[in-house]
Amino acid sequence: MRRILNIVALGAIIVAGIGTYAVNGEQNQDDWMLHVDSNEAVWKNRAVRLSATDMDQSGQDVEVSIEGSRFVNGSYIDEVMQYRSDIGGQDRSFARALKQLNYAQQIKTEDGYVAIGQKGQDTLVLLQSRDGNMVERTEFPNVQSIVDSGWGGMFVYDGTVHIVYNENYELTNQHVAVLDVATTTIDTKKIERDGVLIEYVMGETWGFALGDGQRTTIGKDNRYIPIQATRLETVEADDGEAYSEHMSLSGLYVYDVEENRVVSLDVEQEAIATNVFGDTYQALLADGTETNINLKTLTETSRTIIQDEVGTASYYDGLLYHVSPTEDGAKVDVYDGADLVSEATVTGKEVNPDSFQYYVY
Amino acid sequence: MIEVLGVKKRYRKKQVIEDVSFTAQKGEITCLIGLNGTGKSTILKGIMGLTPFDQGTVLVDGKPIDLNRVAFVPDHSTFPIHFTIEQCEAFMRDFYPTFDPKLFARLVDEFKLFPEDKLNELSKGTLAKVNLALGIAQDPDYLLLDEPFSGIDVFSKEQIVELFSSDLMEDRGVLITTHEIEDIEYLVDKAVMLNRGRIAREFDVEDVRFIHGKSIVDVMREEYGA
Amino acid sequence: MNLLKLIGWELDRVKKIYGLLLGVLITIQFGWLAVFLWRNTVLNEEYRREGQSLLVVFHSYLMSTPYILSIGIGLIVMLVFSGWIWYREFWGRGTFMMRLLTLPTKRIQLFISKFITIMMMILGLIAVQWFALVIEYQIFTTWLDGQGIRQQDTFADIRQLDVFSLLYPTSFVNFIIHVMLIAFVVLTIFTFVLVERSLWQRTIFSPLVSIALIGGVLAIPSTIFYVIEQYLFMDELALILVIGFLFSVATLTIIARQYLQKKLSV
Amino acid sequence: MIIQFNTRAPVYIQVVDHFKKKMALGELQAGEEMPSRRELATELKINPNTVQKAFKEMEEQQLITTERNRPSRVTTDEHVLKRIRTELVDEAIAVFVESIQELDVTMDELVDKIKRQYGEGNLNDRSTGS
Repeated sequence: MRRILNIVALGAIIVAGIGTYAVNGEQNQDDWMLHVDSNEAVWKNRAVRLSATDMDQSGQDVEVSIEGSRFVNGSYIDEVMQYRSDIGGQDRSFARALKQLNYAQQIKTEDGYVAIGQKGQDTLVLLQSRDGNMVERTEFPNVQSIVDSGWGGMFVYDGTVHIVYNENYELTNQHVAVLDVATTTIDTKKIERDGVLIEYVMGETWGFALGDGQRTTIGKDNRYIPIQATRLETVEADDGEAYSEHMSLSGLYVYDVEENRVVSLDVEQEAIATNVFGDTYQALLADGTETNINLKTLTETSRTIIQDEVGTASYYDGLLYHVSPTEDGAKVDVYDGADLVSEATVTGKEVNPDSFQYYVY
Repeated sequence: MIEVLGVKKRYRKKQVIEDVSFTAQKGEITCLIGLNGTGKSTILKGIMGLTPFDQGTVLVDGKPIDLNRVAFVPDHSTFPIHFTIEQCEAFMRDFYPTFDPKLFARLVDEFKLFPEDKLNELSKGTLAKVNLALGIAQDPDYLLLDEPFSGIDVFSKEQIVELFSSDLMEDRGVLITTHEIEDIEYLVDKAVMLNRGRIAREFDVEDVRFIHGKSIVDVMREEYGA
Repeated sequence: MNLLKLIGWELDRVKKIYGLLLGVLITIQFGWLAVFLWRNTVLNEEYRREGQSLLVVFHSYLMSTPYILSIGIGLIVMLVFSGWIWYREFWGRGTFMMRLLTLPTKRIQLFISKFITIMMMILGLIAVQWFALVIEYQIFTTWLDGQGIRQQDTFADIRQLDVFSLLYPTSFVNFIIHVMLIAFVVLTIFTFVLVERSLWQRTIFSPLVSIALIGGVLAIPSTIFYVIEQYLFMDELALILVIGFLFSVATLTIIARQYLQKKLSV
Repeated sequence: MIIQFNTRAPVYIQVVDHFKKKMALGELQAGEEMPSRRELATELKINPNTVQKAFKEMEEQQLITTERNRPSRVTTDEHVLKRIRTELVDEAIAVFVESIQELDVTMDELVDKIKRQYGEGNLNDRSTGS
């Protein structure tokens, strides 16, 4: 019997040690709370993620939604459950097909999902699916030059898929590839550049991201394609070496498919949030005004939405979620077009609020 | 009784036990005789389940072996060498419900052992006595001894031999393996001779003396052609 | 009851070495702490003379060779001991193993008692390491405050450091999952030993055969996983992983039990 | 009491003969208690079963009697004791004769030697009258 004391002794050490770790290790996340004052429907599958900015707060991101609050990277089990609930039962075959391609990119048009990806070293694959279930697959063999180069993004114009790519990864050597599904051939044309280059096409998502299944639908014959523009600048490094670095340009830019050149929309201010749907390119500017650009005629209309200071904002399902920090957390206003459709507040207990950043997901 | 029925065992290439069957009665001392390395220990270990037989079955009193009722004393210690005799006894008391401390104390006294000695401080003879004491103190129905006398000093041998004729061994089934029969010629009831992996002879020792006037050694000489 | 006694005896036999191991690890860690603090104190004096101020980070104390070395030693010793806890019984012509195998208890209890012993020793190490960390941090901060040296990171941040995020993940559920993985490694080593010790009389290649058998068993779930991994999404993959894990655990346990009951040979 | 056993004859018979001699020589008086089986086995360092067998043999030859779980006793029947004596003497003579025959000694010479041998023998140690 005396030997059983060994178990008790070691057992005590374990319980004490692991116990103290478990107790103080556990960050308690329900300090945070999302309170929606009106129109909860808008918040159905939205969440506000908080991440600590300064150092003395342990870097444990928290996500609050109308269902409650949870750790962003909680336990493996939480993560899997969260992933499962985010995606829901929505059909996965399109995404599954996409998963097997490298560097896959996809957009959603009125005709359904369109995606491109790389297979092997020299084949480009086009996937099209109306409902996400039936997937048509077209392979474009021996297009080494396109596959083995930087992809700037894709768009659909008069029913055919176009890819912006930088031949052997040189930003100054940008082309547009036009995919001819019937003949499975691709012809390309160089983009005449006048100093402004395409960093990437707006509105498409990388990878097989299933997350936001209800992504906005983009028109399939917009003449003008919204892009993030960039410029090559030579920079003097301190050791005298000059190298060129590309700087993203603020302001709004589009690519004119017919003229095959980049057009600036001479908007000086920085775009806080952008959204592309149908034939509209929507952007919330730093001064609180929202401009809507028609992607067929390039006509602009704008209206002021936010009077006071603009915090962070993002578009979801055509709605604008605007976050502005307050003393005990943050306030989120939701706009549908110009009118305010919902207000919500995020509050935290005895936490100094300004040491947190807030993103709406 | 212990029944060994149609047992076979192969070590790597050698078929050590071809086909062995024999019995050992409770209350009798049976001696399994065979030259060195002919599988005597393997048979004992097989009976105890320490080494699986390739084929054949072992029954004790008609049932598979009940380790509460059978004790095994191999020719080397079965406890870590840094254990003291006291620790060995404590271990036995912890796990063998039938272990009899009084019986063990009597054996310790008879063998003049010192409980606080460590096993690695003991001579081979003393170690054999400790092993035997631990086995007997289990108060088993059957006691299996593997070469209890090999390589131990004369005095220890004498003490052990005396044990077999004492009340401690009465109505227990004892199965001994040895290849030196002289020490226990008068102790054995039944002899089982192993040769080339088979049971060559199985006989009641007193009958053979009565009928053929032969001692066990004589029969061994005949069987193994010394 | 027998199980508790068996564990009691296993721990009894390993007490001294385990104590020694803990002692060595603690001496290394606290010794290094002393050196680290001393060095920085001296450095701080120099900085002060030049009018600058020194910033010291707990992180750099932890993420240093001596500290990682001490954890490495603990890990290796426990890995080796997972095998040795069996092999020492076969030492010297299989002495104690004979005693264990002829105990009037179910043989599976031998397996369970040794398994629990190892797991308790591992958890003991993790527990002591946690105490060490807490104390080290206290000493670290009080000493540096005393010296007026600026510090940066918090105790909570050690969670992000790679080895500590494994040992002390933010969520306790993850901790339990990590412990289960450690248990799986121990199970694999146990199975290897039992298979090897069952075949050693039959073939001199028993270790190879044993590795092949266990490798084969574990290859099945891993190849399946490797093949279908590209078609599945995170939640489906998680499910497959769990199934594969359970399959492997079940198979290894069956093999271990089978060899322990029927084939083990002394 | 030490018996020099011979490994070729059944041990239990040698034990029985040993007791017969003792009874014949009067070292064991009629009706005297026999040693217990266990004592005898330990003393003679032989298998207790053999001692058991010897006792059973002696009972069959009515040399001893055993009532339920009381120690056995030497028989008090004079005839039996006499018989044992003559048996032992005849046996000894048979063995003697067998070994002498090979040496083809004449009867007279033999008788003469025995008388002298037996006479001398008598003088120096035999004390028992017969």
